[in-house]
Amino acid sequence: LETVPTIKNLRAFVEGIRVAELEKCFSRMGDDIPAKTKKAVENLSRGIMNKVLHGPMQHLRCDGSDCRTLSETLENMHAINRMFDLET
Amino acid sequence: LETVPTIKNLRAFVEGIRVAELEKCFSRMGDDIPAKTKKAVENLSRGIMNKVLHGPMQHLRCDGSDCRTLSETLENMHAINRMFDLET
Amino acid sequence: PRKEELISHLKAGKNYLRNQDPAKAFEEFKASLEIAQQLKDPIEEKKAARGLGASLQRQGKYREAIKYHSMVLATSERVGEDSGNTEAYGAIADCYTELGDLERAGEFYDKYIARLEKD
Amino acid sequence: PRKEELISHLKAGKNYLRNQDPAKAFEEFKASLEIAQQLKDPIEEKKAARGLGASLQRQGKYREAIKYHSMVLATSERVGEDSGNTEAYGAIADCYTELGDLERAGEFYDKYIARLEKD
Repeated sequence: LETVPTIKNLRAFVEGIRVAELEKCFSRMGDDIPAKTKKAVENLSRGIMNKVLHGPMQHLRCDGSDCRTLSETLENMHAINRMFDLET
Repeated sequence: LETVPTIKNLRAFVEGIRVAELEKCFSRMGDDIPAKTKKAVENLSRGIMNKVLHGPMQHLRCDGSDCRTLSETLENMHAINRMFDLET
Repeated sequence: PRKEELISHLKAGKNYLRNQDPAKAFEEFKASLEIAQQLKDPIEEKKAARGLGASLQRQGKYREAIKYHSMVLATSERVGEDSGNTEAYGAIADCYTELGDLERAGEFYDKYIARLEKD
Repeated sequence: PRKEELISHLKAGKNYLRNQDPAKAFEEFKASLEIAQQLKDPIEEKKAARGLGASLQRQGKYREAIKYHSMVLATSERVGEDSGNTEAYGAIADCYTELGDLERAGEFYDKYIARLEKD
Protein backbone atom coordinates (compact mmCIF):
# COMPACT_ATOMS: atom_id res chain seq x y z
CA LEU A 1 0.00 0.00 0.00
CA GLU A 2 2.94 2.35 0.50
CA THR A 3 3.37 2.28 -3.26
CA VAL A 4 -0.07 3.72 -4.01
CA PRO A 5 1.00 7.40 -3.90
CA THR A 6 3.84 6.58 -6.28
CA ILE A 7 1.35 5.14 -8.76
CA LYS A 8 -0.65 8.36 -8.55
CA ASN A 9 2.45 10.54 -8.98
CA LEU A 10 3.84 8.53 -11.88
CA ARG A 11 0.47 8.69 -13.64
CA ALA A 12 0.30 12.46 -13.13
CA PHE A 13 3.87 12.94 -14.36
CA VAL A 14 3.36 11.02 -17.59
CA GLU A 15 -0.10 12.52 -18.17
CA GLY A 16 1.49 15.97 -17.94
CA ILE A 17 3.98 15.07 -20.67
CA ARG A 18 1.22 13.57 -22.79
CA VAL A 19 -1.04 16.62 -22.62
CA ALA A 20 1.81 19.08 -23.27
CA GLU A 21 3.04 17.16 -26.32
CA LEU A 22 -0.49 16.70 -27.61
CA GLU A 23 -1.18 20.43 -27.51
CA LYS A 24 2.12 21.15 -29.21
CA CYS A 25 1.16 18.66 -31.91
CA PHE A 26 -2.30 20.15 -32.47
CA SER A 27 -0.91 23.66 -32.67
CA ARG A 28 1.59 22.50 -35.31
CA MET A 29 -1.17 20.88 -37.31
CA GLY A 30 -2.96 24.19 -37.68
CA ASP A 31 -6.68 24.86 -37.57
CA ASP A 32 -9.44 22.64 -38.85
CA ILE A 33 -8.03 19.32 -37.81
CA PRO A 34 -10.51 16.64 -38.93
CA ALA A 35 -12.28 14.96 -35.99
CA LYS A 36 -11.04 11.55 -37.12
CA THR A 37 -7.43 12.75 -37.10
CA LYS A 38 -7.81 14.34 -33.71
CA LYS A 39 -9.20 11.17 -32.24
CA ALA A 40 -6.50 8.98 -33.79
CA VAL A 41 -3.79 11.26 -32.41
CA GLU A 42 -5.35 11.29 -28.94
CA ASN A 43 -5.52 7.52 -29.01
CA LEU A 44 -1.88 7.39 -30.12
CA SER A 45 -0.76 9.50 -27.18
CA ARG A 46 -2.77 7.42 -24.72
CA GLY A 47 -1.62 4.20 -26.32
CA ILE A 48 2.06 5.03 -25.94
CA MET A 49 1.57 6.25 -22.40
CA ASN A 50 -0.47 3.24 -21.27
CA LYS A 51 1.80 0.64 -22.80
CA VAL A 52 4.93 2.25 -21.36
CA LEU A 53 3.35 2.53 -17.91
CA HIS A 54 2.01 -1.02 -17.83
CA GLY A 55 5.19 -2.75 -16.65
CA PRO A 56 6.19 -0.25 -13.95
CA MET A 57 2.61 0.02 -12.66
CA GLN A 58 2.31 -3.75 -12.35
CA HIS A 59 5.56 -3.90 -10.45
CA LEU A 60 4.31 -1.32 -7.98
CA ARG A 61 1.39 -3.53 -6.97
CA CYS A 62 1.92 -6.54 -4.80
CA ASP A 63 -1.27 -8.17 -3.59
CA GLY A 64 -2.01 -10.99 -5.96
CA SER A 65 -0.82 -14.55 -5.62
CA ASP A 66 1.91 -14.82 -8.26
CA CYS A 67 3.43 -11.67 -7.01
CA ARG A 68 6.95 -10.40 -6.46
CA THR A 69 8.11 -9.95 -2.90
CA LEU A 70 7.34 -6.89 -0.87
CA SER A 71 10.97 -5.85 -0.70
CA GLU A 72 11.30 -5.99 -4.47
CA THR A 73 8.18 -3.88 -4.89
CA LEU A 74 9.57 -1.30 -2.50
CA GLU A 75 12.86 -1.24 -4.40
CA ASN A 76 10.91 -0.60 -7.58
CA MET A 77 9.08 2.23 -5.85
CA HIS A 78 12.30 3.86 -4.65
CA ALA A 79 13.85 3.59 -8.10
CA ILE A 80 10.78 5.13 -9.75
CA ASN A 81 10.63 7.95 -7.23
CA ARG A 82 14.29 8.71 -7.91
CA MET A 83 14.19 8.36 -11.66
CA PHE A 84 11.07 10.43 -12.24
CA ASP A 85 11.84 12.80 -9.40
CA LEU A 86 8.47 12.10 -7.78
CA GLU A 87 9.18 12.73 -4.12
CA THR A 88 6.15 14.35 -2.59
CA LEU B 1 29.20 0.64 -17.58
CA GLU B 2 27.16 -2.41 -16.62
CA THR B 3 24.09 -0.31 -17.18
CA VAL B 4 24.81 0.36 -20.86
CA PRO B 5 23.00 -2.73 -22.19
CA THR B 6 19.96 -1.78 -20.12
CA ILE B 7 19.89 1.64 -21.81
CA LYS B 8 19.94 -0.08 -25.17
CA ASN B 9 17.18 -2.51 -24.20
CA LEU B 10 14.96 0.15 -22.69
CA ARG B 11 15.35 2.30 -25.79
CA ALA B 12 14.45 -0.63 -28.02
CA PHE B 13 11.44 -1.55 -25.88
CA VAL B 14 9.93 1.92 -25.94
CA GLU B 15 10.78 2.45 -29.62
CA GLY B 16 8.86 -0.74 -30.39
CA ILE B 17 5.78 0.62 -28.63
CA ARG B 18 6.17 3.96 -30.38
CA VAL B 19 6.38 2.50 -33.88
CA ALA B 20 3.49 0.09 -33.32
CA GLU B 21 1.19 2.81 -32.00
CA LEU B 22 2.26 5.20 -34.76
CA GLU B 23 1.34 2.71 -37.46
CA LYS B 24 -1.98 2.01 -35.80
CA CYS B 25 -2.61 5.75 -35.73
CA PHE B 26 -1.75 6.28 -39.40
CA SER B 27 -3.91 3.38 -40.47
CA ARG B 28 -6.85 4.86 -38.53
CA MET B 29 -6.32 8.23 -40.18
CA GLY B 30 -6.87 6.75 -43.61
CA ASP B 31 -5.02 7.53 -46.82
CA ASP B 32 -3.74 10.90 -47.94
CA ILE B 33 -2.49 12.14 -44.62
CA PRO B 34 -1.06 15.64 -45.19
CA ALA B 35 2.74 15.72 -44.83
CA LYS B 36 2.48 18.38 -42.13
CA THR B 37 0.12 16.21 -40.09
CA LYS B 38 2.35 13.18 -40.47
CA LYS B 39 5.35 15.09 -39.28
CA ALA B 40 3.53 16.61 -36.32
CA VAL B 41 2.31 13.16 -35.26
CA GLU B 42 5.78 11.63 -35.59
CA ASN B 43 7.19 14.45 -33.51
CA LEU B 44 4.46 13.88 -30.93
CA SER B 45 5.35 10.21 -30.59
CA ARG B 46 9.05 10.97 -30.26
CA GLY B 47 8.38 13.84 -27.87
CA ILE B 48 6.40 11.66 -25.47
CA MET B 49 8.94 8.86 -25.67
CA ASN B 50 11.99 11.09 -25.16
CA LYS B 51 10.54 13.04 -22.27
CA VAL B 52 9.40 9.89 -20.48
CA LEU B 53 12.78 8.23 -21.00
CA HIS B 54 14.85 11.22 -19.91
CA GLY B 55 14.70 10.60 -16.14
CA PRO B 56 15.33 6.84 -16.19
CA MET B 57 18.12 7.18 -18.75
CA GLN B 58 19.89 9.83 -16.68
CA HIS B 59 19.66 7.62 -13.63
CA LEU B 60 21.28 4.76 -15.49
CA ARG B 61 24.40 6.82 -16.17
CA CYS B 62 26.86 7.50 -13.42
CA ASP B 63 30.03 9.15 -14.61
CA GLY B 64 29.64 12.85 -14.06
CA SER B 65 30.58 14.72 -10.94
CA ASP B 66 27.21 15.49 -9.38
CA CYS B 67 26.22 11.92 -9.79
CA ARG B 68 24.32 9.42 -7.71
CA THR B 69 26.26 6.59 -6.17
CA LEU B 70 27.13 3.47 -8.09
CA SER B 71 24.96 1.28 -5.89
CA GLU B 72 21.95 3.49 -6.50
CA THR B 73 22.52 3.36 -10.24
CA LEU B 74 22.68 -0.41 -10.11
CA GLU B 75 19.45 -0.53 -8.11
CA ASN B 76 17.83 1.60 -10.78
CA MET B 77 19.09 -0.80 -13.41
CA HIS B 78 17.72 -3.84 -11.63
CA ALA B 79 14.35 -2.17 -11.15
CA ILE B 80 14.16 -1.19 -14.82
CA ASN B 81 15.13 -4.66 -15.97
CA ARG B 82 12.39 -6.12 -13.80
CA MET B 83 9.70 -3.61 -14.60
CA PHE B 84 10.15 -3.62 -18.35
CA ASP B 85 11.06 -7.29 -18.45
CA LEU B 86 14.33 -6.52 -20.23
CA GLU B 87 16.51 -9.42 -19.15
CA THR B 88 18.73 -10.38 -22.06
CA PRO C 1 -27.96 22.01 -33.45
CA ARG C 2 -28.47 20.59 -29.93
CA LYS C 3 -25.49 18.36 -30.59
CA GLU C 4 -23.44 21.34 -31.69
CA GLU C 5 -24.36 23.13 -28.51
CA LEU C 6 -23.22 20.10 -26.56
CA ILE C 7 -19.88 19.99 -28.37
CA SER C 8 -19.27 23.68 -27.79
CA HIS C 9 -19.93 23.31 -24.03
CA LEU C 10 -17.45 20.42 -23.94
CA LYS C 11 -14.85 22.51 -25.73
CA ALA C 12 -15.38 25.47 -23.44
CA GLY C 13 -15.06 23.17 -20.42
CA LYS C 14 -11.76 21.81 -21.67
CA ASN C 15 -10.48 25.33 -22.25
CA TYR C 16 -11.40 26.43 -18.73
CA LEU C 17 -9.63 23.36 -17.34
CA ARG C 18 -6.54 24.18 -19.35
CA ASN C 19 -6.64 27.75 -18.10
CA GLN C 20 -6.87 26.64 -14.48
CA ASP C 21 -10.48 27.68 -13.96
CA PRO C 22 -12.13 24.46 -12.79
CA ALA C 23 -15.23 26.18 -11.38
CA LYS C 24 -16.20 27.59 -14.77
CA ALA C 25 -15.21 24.32 -16.41
CA PHE C 26 -17.64 22.54 -14.09
CA GLU C 27 -20.55 24.71 -15.31
CA GLU C 28 -19.76 23.99 -18.95
CA PHE C 29 -19.49 20.24 -18.41
CA LYS C 30 -22.69 20.32 -16.39
CA ALA C 31 -24.51 21.94 -19.31
CA SER C 32 -23.10 19.39 -21.74
CA LEU C 33 -24.07 16.51 -19.49
CA GLU C 34 -27.69 17.67 -19.45
CA ILE C 35 -27.86 17.91 -23.22
CA ALA C 36 -26.14 14.55 -23.66
CA GLN C 37 -28.68 12.93 -21.37
CA GLN C 38 -31.57 14.51 -23.24
CA LEU C 39 -30.12 13.35 -26.54
CA LYS C 40 -29.41 9.92 -25.04
CA ASP C 41 -25.86 10.10 -26.38
CA PRO C 42 -23.79 7.86 -24.08
CA ILE C 43 -20.41 8.69 -25.66
CA GLU C 44 -20.79 12.44 -25.08
CA GLU C 45 -22.38 11.76 -21.70
CA LYS C 46 -19.19 9.98 -20.65
CA LYS C 47 -17.02 12.84 -21.88
CA ALA C 48 -19.12 15.31 -19.86
CA ALA C 49 -18.99 13.12 -16.75
CA ARG C 50 -15.21 12.78 -17.08
CA GLY C 51 -14.90 16.54 -17.39
CA LEU C 52 -17.05 17.07 -14.30
CA GLY C 53 -14.89 14.62 -12.36
CA ALA C 54 -11.70 16.35 -13.47
CA SER C 55 -13.08 19.81 -12.60
CA LEU C 56 -13.98 18.67 -9.08
CA GLN C 57 -10.60 16.99 -8.59
CA ARG C 58 -8.84 20.25 -9.43
CA GLN C 59 -10.91 21.90 -6.71
CA GLY C 60 -9.99 19.23 -4.18
CA LYS C 61 -13.55 17.86 -4.09
CA TYR C 62 -12.53 14.26 -4.34
CA ARG C 63 -15.70 12.59 -3.04
CA GLU C 64 -17.89 14.36 -5.57
CA ALA C 65 -15.33 13.72 -8.30
CA ILE C 66 -15.56 9.99 -7.62
CA LYS C 67 -19.32 10.14 -8.26
CA TYR C 68 -18.86 11.55 -11.74
CA HIS C 69 -15.98 9.26 -12.68
CA SER C 70 -18.16 6.35 -11.51
CA MET C 71 -20.90 7.61 -13.80
CA VAL C 72 -18.54 6.91 -16.73
CA LEU C 73 -18.25 3.29 -15.58
CA ALA C 74 -22.03 2.98 -15.09
CA THR C 75 -22.74 4.36 -18.56
CA SER C 76 -20.23 1.97 -20.10
CA GLU C 77 -21.90 -0.91 -18.32
CA ARG C 78 -25.35 0.20 -19.47
CA VAL C 79 -24.50 0.52 -23.15
CA GLY C 80 -21.90 -2.23 -23.39
CA GLU C 81 -19.12 0.05 -24.68
CA ASP C 82 -16.17 0.63 -22.44
CA SER C 83 -14.34 3.65 -23.86
CA GLY C 84 -13.08 5.93 -21.09
CA ASN C 85 -13.07 3.19 -18.45
CA THR C 86 -9.27 2.96 -18.12
CA GLU C 87 -9.09 6.68 -17.41
CA ALA C 88 -12.06 6.49 -15.02
CA TYR C 89 -10.50 3.68 -12.96
CA GLY C 90 -7.25 5.62 -12.76
CA ALA C 91 -8.98 8.86 -11.78
CA ILE C 92 -11.11 7.21 -9.09
CA ALA C 93 -7.98 5.61 -7.67
CA ASP C 94 -6.22 9.00 -7.68
CA CYS C 95 -9.14 10.48 -5.70
CA TYR C 96 -9.08 7.70 -3.09
CA THR C 97 -5.32 8.22 -2.78
CA GLU C 98 -5.90 11.91 -2.06
CA LEU C 99 -8.53 10.96 0.51
CA GLY C 100 -6.03 8.65 2.20
CA ASP C 101 -8.03 5.51 1.46
CA LEU C 102 -5.09 3.59 0.00
CA GLU C 103 -6.85 0.25 0.23
CA ARG C 104 -9.65 1.34 -2.11
CA ALA C 105 -7.20 3.26 -4.29
CA GLY C 106 -5.21 0.06 -4.75
CA GLU C 107 -8.29 -1.85 -5.87
CA PHE C 108 -9.08 0.71 -8.53
CA TYR C 109 -5.44 0.93 -9.65
CA ASP C 110 -5.52 -2.83 -10.15
CA LYS C 111 -8.47 -2.48 -12.51
CA TYR C 112 -6.68 0.41 -14.22
CA ILE C 113 -3.44 -1.55 -14.63
CA ALA C 114 -5.26 -4.59 -15.97
CA ARG C 115 -6.57 -2.42 -18.81
CA LEU C 116 -3.33 -0.62 -19.70
CA GLU C 117 -2.19 -3.10 -22.30
CA LYS C 118 -5.47 -3.11 -24.17
CA ASP C 119 -6.45 -0.42 -26.59
CA PRO D 1 10.39 14.83 -60.39
CA ARG D 2 13.87 13.93 -59.06
CA LYS D 3 12.62 14.86 -55.62
CA GLU D 4 9.59 12.61 -56.09
CA GLU D 5 11.86 9.76 -57.07
CA LEU D 6 13.85 10.38 -53.92
CA ILE D 7 10.73 10.31 -51.75
CA SER D 8 9.51 7.10 -53.31
CA HIS D 9 12.85 5.37 -52.66
CA LEU D 10 12.67 6.50 -49.03
CA LYS D 11 9.15 5.13 -48.73
CA ALA D 12 10.12 1.83 -50.31
CA GLY D 13 13.08 1.56 -47.97
CA LYS D 14 10.87 2.09 -44.93
CA ASN D 15 8.47 -0.55 -46.18
CA TYR D 16 11.23 -3.10 -46.66
CA LEU D 17 12.49 -2.36 -43.15
CA ARG D 18 9.01 -2.87 -41.77
CA ASN D 19 8.72 -6.14 -43.63
CA GLN D 20 12.01 -7.40 -42.26
CA ASP D 21 13.95 -7.16 -45.50
CA PRO D 22 16.91 -4.95 -44.57
CA ALA D 23 19.01 -5.90 -47.62
CA LYS D 24 16.41 -4.56 -50.05
CA ALA D 25 15.82 -1.59 -47.77
CA PHE D 26 19.53 -0.79 -47.98
CA GLU D 27 19.36 -0.58 -51.79
CA GLU D 28 16.40 1.82 -51.68
CA PHE D 29 18.03 4.08 -49.11
CA LYS D 30 21.26 3.99 -51.10
CA ALA D 31 19.42 5.22 -54.19
CA SER D 32 17.73 7.99 -52.21
CA LEU D 33 21.02 9.07 -50.68
CA GLU D 34 22.55 9.52 -54.12
CA ILE D 35 19.68 11.64 -55.35
CA ALA D 36 19.63 13.70 -52.15
CA GLN D 37 23.34 14.43 -52.56
CA GLN D 38 22.86 15.46 -56.17
CA LEU D 39 19.99 17.73 -55.19
CA LYS D 40 22.01 19.03 -52.25
CA ASP D 41 19.03 18.41 -49.96
CA PRO D 42 20.49 17.90 -46.47
CA ILE D 43 17.20 17.01 -44.77
CA GLU D 44 16.49 14.13 -47.13
CA GLU D 45 20.16 13.17 -47.10
CA LYS D 46 19.90 12.68 -43.36
CA LYS D 47 16.77 10.57 -43.70
CA ALA D 48 18.54 8.36 -46.26
CA ALA D 49 21.64 8.02 -44.07
CA ARG D 50 19.51 7.11 -41.07
CA GLY D 51 17.73 4.46 -43.15
CA LEU D 52 21.05 3.03 -44.33
CA GLY D 53 22.28 2.86 -40.75
CA ALA D 54 19.10 1.13 -39.61
CA SER D 55 19.25 -1.37 -42.48
CA LEU D 56 22.83 -2.31 -41.62
CA GLN D 57 22.02 -2.63 -37.92
CA ARG D 58 19.29 -5.11 -38.71
CA GLN D 59 21.85 -7.16 -40.60
CA GLY D 60 24.28 -7.08 -37.68
CA LYS D 61 26.73 -4.86 -39.59
CA TYR D 62 27.31 -2.49 -36.72
CA ARG D 63 30.59 -0.91 -37.83
CA GLU D 64 29.18 0.11 -41.19
CA ALA D 65 25.96 1.27 -39.54
CA ILE D 66 27.95 3.63 -37.34
CA LYS D 67 29.40 5.26 -40.47
CA TYR D 68 25.98 6.16 -41.82
CA HIS D 69 24.58 7.31 -38.49
CA SER D 70 27.68 9.49 -38.14
CA MET D 71 26.93 10.95 -41.56
CA VAL D 72 23.70 12.33 -40.06
CA LEU D 73 25.74 14.14 -37.41
CA ALA D 74 28.23 15.44 -39.99
CA THR D 75 25.46 16.76 -42.23
CA SER D 76 23.80 18.48 -39.26
CA GLU D 77 27.11 20.10 -38.40
CA ARG D 78 27.66 21.23 -41.98
CA VAL D 79 24.27 22.87 -42.46
CA GLY D 80 23.73 24.03 -38.88
CA GLU D 81 20.43 22.18 -38.42
CA ASP D 82 20.36 19.36 -35.93
CA SER D 83 17.19 17.38 -36.67
CA GLY D 84 17.82 13.65 -36.38
CA ASN D 85 20.82 14.05 -34.08
CA THR D 86 19.14 12.64 -30.97
CA GLU D 87 18.23 9.48 -32.85
CA ALA D 88 21.71 9.26 -34.41
CA TYR D 89 23.49 9.50 -31.04
CA GLY D 90 21.20 6.79 -29.65
CA ALA D 91 21.69 4.52 -32.65
CA ILE D 92 25.49 4.88 -32.65
CA ALA D 93 25.50 4.05 -28.95
CA ASP D 94 23.32 0.99 -29.61
CA CYS D 95 25.85 -0.19 -32.22
CA TYR D 96 28.83 0.23 -29.88
CA THR D 97 26.88 -1.68 -27.24
CA GLU D 98 26.40 -4.55 -29.67
CA LEU D 99 30.12 -4.45 -30.49
CA GLY D 100 30.92 -4.70 -26.78
CA ASP D 101 32.56 -1.26 -26.65
CA LEU D 102 30.58 -0.09 -23.61
CA GLU D 103 32.91 2.82 -22.93
CA ARG D 104 32.20 4.43 -26.29
CA ALA D 105 28.54 3.45 -26.10
CA GLY D 106 28.28 5.29 -22.81
CA GLU D 107 29.76 8.46 -24.30
CA PHE D 108 27.20 8.49 -27.09
CA TYR D 109 24.34 7.67 -24.72
CA ASP D 110 25.38 10.70 -22.68
CA LYS D 111 24.99 12.91 -25.73
CA TYR D 112 21.69 11.21 -26.50
CA ILE D 113 20.37 11.67 -22.95
CA ALA D 114 21.41 15.32 -22.87
CA ARG D 115 19.14 15.92 -25.87
CA LEU D 116 16.10 13.98 -24.68
CA GLU D 117 14.41 16.89 -22.99
CA LYS D 118 14.72 19.22 -25.94
CA ASP D 119 12.44 19.09 -28.90
